[in-house]
Amino acid sequence: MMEVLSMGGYGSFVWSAYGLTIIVLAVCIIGGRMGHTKTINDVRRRIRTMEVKS
Amino acid sequence: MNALISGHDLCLFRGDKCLFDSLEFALNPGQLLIVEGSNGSGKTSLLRGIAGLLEFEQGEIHWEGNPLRGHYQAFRADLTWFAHKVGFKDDLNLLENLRFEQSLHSFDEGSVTAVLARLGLDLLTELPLRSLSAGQQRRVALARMLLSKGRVWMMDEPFTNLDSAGRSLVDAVLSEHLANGGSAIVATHQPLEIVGDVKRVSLS
Amino acid sequence: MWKFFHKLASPPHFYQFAGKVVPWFAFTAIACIGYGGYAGLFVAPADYQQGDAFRIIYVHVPAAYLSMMGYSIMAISAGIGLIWRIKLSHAVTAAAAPLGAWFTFLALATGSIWGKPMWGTWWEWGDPRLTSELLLLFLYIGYMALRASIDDIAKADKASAVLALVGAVNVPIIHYSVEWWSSLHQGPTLVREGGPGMVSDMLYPLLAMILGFTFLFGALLLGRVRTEVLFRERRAKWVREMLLDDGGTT
Amino acid sequence: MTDTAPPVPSLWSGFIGIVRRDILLAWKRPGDVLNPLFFFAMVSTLFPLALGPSSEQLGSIGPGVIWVAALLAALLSLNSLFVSDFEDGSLDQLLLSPQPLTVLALGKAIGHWIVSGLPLVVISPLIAISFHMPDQSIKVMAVTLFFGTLSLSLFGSIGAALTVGLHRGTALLSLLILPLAMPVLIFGARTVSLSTSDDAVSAGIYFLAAYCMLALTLAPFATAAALRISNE
Repeated sequence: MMEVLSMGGYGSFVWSAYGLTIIVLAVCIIGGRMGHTKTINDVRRRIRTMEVKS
Repeated sequence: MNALISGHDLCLFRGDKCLFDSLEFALNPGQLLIVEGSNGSGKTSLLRGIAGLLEFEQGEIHWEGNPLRGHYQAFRADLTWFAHKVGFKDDLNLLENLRFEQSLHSFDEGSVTAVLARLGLDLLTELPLRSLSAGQQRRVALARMLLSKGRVWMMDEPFTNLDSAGRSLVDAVLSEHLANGGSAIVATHQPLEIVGDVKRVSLS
Repeated sequence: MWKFFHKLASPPHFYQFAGKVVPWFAFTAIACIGYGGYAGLFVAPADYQQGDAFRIIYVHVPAAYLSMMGYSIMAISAGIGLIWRIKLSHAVTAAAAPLGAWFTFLALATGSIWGKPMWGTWWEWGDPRLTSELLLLFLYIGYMALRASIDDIAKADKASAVLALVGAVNVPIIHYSVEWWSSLHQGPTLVREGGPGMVSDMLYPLLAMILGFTFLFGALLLGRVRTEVLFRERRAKWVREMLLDDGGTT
Repeated sequence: MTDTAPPVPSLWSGFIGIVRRDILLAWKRPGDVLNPLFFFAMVSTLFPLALGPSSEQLGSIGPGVIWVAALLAALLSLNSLFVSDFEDGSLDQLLLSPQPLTVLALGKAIGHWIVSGLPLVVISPLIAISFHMPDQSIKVMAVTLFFGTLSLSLFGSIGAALTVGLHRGTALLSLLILPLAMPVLIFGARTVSLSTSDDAVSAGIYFLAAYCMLALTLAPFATAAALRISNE
């Protein structure tokens, strides 16, 4: 198992590249989701305040 | 005979605030349209929209019956714009500025000296505009109106920085323009003593 | 057919349609990337020249491909937005920019990580691909900087759309001039990257990864466009109805 | 007052009008012309001071230094291209004139090039001599700078038009324009350094000329669109 992980000596490069990919994809996915829920809450709060005013 | 310029169902937002909605107006030759309203009510934006400097949220402007979008050139050949900013270069003197203006609009050169004399600018032609007073600079902008052959004048707050003599000059010039069959749209919150066919649009 | 696109251009329809499509894209993406990633790392034979270091191409190539696709999507939607004045396509351009920038950064990073074992340096000026990828990142940054500096949304849309189109005209020119530039001095022999010459065991995972990344990009893009549309249409009636009655975070 | 639209002056008079006005403005305010030139000269003299006087080293870095200095000097003078028109209202007059805005935008860019690009080309031989560059590459330097500065002025006018309304547009302008200026820099500097070792230079010059034609034809349309958008 260990020699598979070592990737013929280039393990550190291969895994760091894949790790970075996972990080960037996670940032895009989570960022997107959080942005969406934040916008929904902001818009809903804005509508509620407009309702209260009018 | 349809109107020279007409606006149909105009609507404009500034941020979340709706300045005006489903606004209609029509301007015939020889007519003056006064746009009234307090500061910030969108008078300038309406004028800039009609002239094509900004786009309305909705609605259309018609020039001589057909929609303006697409053939602006004929409209702009007839349009002369007078706004808060003078529209001339401060470093150039009056004659240099007017010579540049001639490359944009067609002028009748013959009357340049007469117009400058009437506006009291004939002695100041060598000075860069920077050294003229605010009132004199407004008269320079008036010179552009008088010299241009455009049938439509659009003026935004023509009375700022003008003394009473200047004010009466604007009234006289505007009345003459209307008498010659020209038309004008003026945005102002001050009263205008104009003789002739006047319409009003008020933006609350 | 045309009616479909016409309906799609109206925000409420787009919002619902995108909402339904995103899960499918995401599911396909996960399947493709799962297969491609596993096969690329463990099944595909090692490259005779680079050994196992070549497996980095399974992330580098899709990222580089998406960085280019991202910019072309931006250019096309900018053009549509300017010519036919469709607000929705400006929302697509606005949403695609950060994603494209992230994938360009990813392509750059994985490219330099991959370059270290082969060329011995993290940054090899001799490789024209890395350099044009960097310039593409500058184009993305320029786009986002312009958009961030204009407050009014409609004005920011149109101004940045002009920039996206001007940038799009320049991308091939930049690419060509960097190629010419690097061919002047004899850079290290470049490794032929992918392409039909590869053994099918190596090639299929790569195709799967590219497909998976594309679907992922599609899902992320549609998600961000929905957010953008929701923000832009916050004054609209359909948003009020949708958000007040069911209270769900669809 | 006739009832038809008054005649519109010819395109050429519009184009020449704006070019003459900008040159006249530059004549009346020499600082705007000379500052970028002094900047160009000073930046070019920084490098020999920093890297030491050995002539063959200077010869090899000369083309790159001169080209980067010319690029930065052109950028320096670009961001004020439309700002003065925007502030004194003459931009509104330009947009509302019957002359097509594309022709006026081309006039502004050519005016800027005559005022900032050409002087760079004229004094570049002096700087090249101080870098001990051989004669033929001084000529090639002048030719590449001629096309390069013209393309810079044209693409730069798009950036200037996009950032005219923004009050802190200067840094943003170079951020927008530098990626577009890279092909010009690449071909310019490399062609001149090729000419120092008297390799074939025609390829680079042809590319610069072609890029310049592309800029001449496409940039004014983008500048006109950008002006209408930022002047809203």
